[in-house]
Amino acid sequence: MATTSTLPIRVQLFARYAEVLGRESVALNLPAGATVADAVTAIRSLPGGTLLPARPLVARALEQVLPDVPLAAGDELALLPPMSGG
Amino acid sequence: MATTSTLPIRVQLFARYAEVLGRESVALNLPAGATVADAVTAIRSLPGGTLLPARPLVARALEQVLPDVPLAAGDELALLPPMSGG
Amino acid sequence: MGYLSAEPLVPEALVREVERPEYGAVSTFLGVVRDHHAGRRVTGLEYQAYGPMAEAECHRIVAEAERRWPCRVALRHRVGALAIGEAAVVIAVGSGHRAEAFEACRYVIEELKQRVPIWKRESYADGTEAWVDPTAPGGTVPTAREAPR
Amino acid sequence: MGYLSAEPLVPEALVREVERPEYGAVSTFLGVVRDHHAGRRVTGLEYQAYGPMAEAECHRIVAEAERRWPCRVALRHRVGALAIGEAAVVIAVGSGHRAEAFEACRYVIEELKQRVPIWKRESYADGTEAWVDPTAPGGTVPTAREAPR
Repeated sequence: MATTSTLPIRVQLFARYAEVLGRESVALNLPAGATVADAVTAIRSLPGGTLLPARPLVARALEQVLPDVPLAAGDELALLPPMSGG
Repeated sequence: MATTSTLPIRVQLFARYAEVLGRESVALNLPAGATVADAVTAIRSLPGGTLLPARPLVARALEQVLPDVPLAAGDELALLPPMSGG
Repeated sequence: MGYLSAEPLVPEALVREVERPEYGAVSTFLGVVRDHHAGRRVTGLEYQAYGPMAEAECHRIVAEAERRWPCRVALRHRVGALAIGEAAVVIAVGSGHRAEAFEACRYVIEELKQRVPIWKRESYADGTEAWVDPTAPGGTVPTAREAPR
Repeated sequence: MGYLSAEPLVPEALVREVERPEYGAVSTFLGVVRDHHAGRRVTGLEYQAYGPMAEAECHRIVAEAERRWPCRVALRHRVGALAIGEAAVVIAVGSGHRAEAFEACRYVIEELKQRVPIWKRESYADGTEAWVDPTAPGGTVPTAREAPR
């Protein structure tokens, strides 16, 4: 299926997720209509990405978002490992 | 009834109880077989004593004692107003 | 001995007393002199204690908490005259985990209020004073000076 | 802003932030770096955070607690490298009465552990290291250095 990539977003990675992917940030171009889950799938297809869970915690605009939320061009997501502060 | 006073004890008074009785300590001679309750009755018969409750908290040897506990010569009791520390 | 103090309390010092390398949690409680009580403005207060029994009772409560939870407890209660905002009581509990630290700290303050022979006399902005008495209607009983026989 | 700190935490300062003349109770919680975890000897650790979101989440938690209980909350979490015995988190809650102070303090630490994006990497006496992960079996996941792909 030919997709026109119309949805540029950026994904920040933290802690163990940044470690296993070897980077702290990834720029993605996703098809129109893509959701948070699609962004996660794209990240998991990168080298080391299978070490991430299929449904990690994801934040957008400093708040957690659910997998089925549609993305907008320019969105900044953050993939959050299980938290261990305190 | 003639009683031979064979049971010398001392009663300490604290806070409001010391105030209403105007003293911090009272020496009593109680009849043989007297209990904690008898000591309280004796204290309540002193001037100002009716301002004390009929069953105040009482301590002996730094622990609370119940009214029906028999006394021994030389006992030191303490009458304790409701506590308000903390 | 040493649960009662006529000097200002130092919460940090109590925290240090309960720190251990294997402890991950410290719960503390500070009881502070408030500026009001039962609708009256408090200007100062005095704590009196039956010293030897208060020390013994504090010791028993600390031992109970340390037996019931894996923890270490430090406890200090002020006696004498206090100003608004001064700490009347400080409790610090160190433990491996936070649940135990919180529970033991709460236990100590609740038991202290029930069992330790310490009495609070409050002075009010209108010049009157009263003994605090949780069993009395309104929570206070006038001092002998206020209610002469 | 200001809930995260790269400098050592000062519990007394947080207590002062929540003191008010009408408050009679201050409950504090200190989370301290322990010398062991899951049976391994810890020699040091590092906290990493998603800073802007951690600040926002801390702010939300504090606001929730202050809305739910009549109280004032101060909260600080350390980031960067910490030694054994150092405070990782400090919470201070001032309130009129002790029940509210204890409950709000407990609420803040429980929510923080669930919601604030901060991650702990531990170093062990045997030279290995791991990310703490409460969802993982054993509570940790080896770092990339320990488990190379």
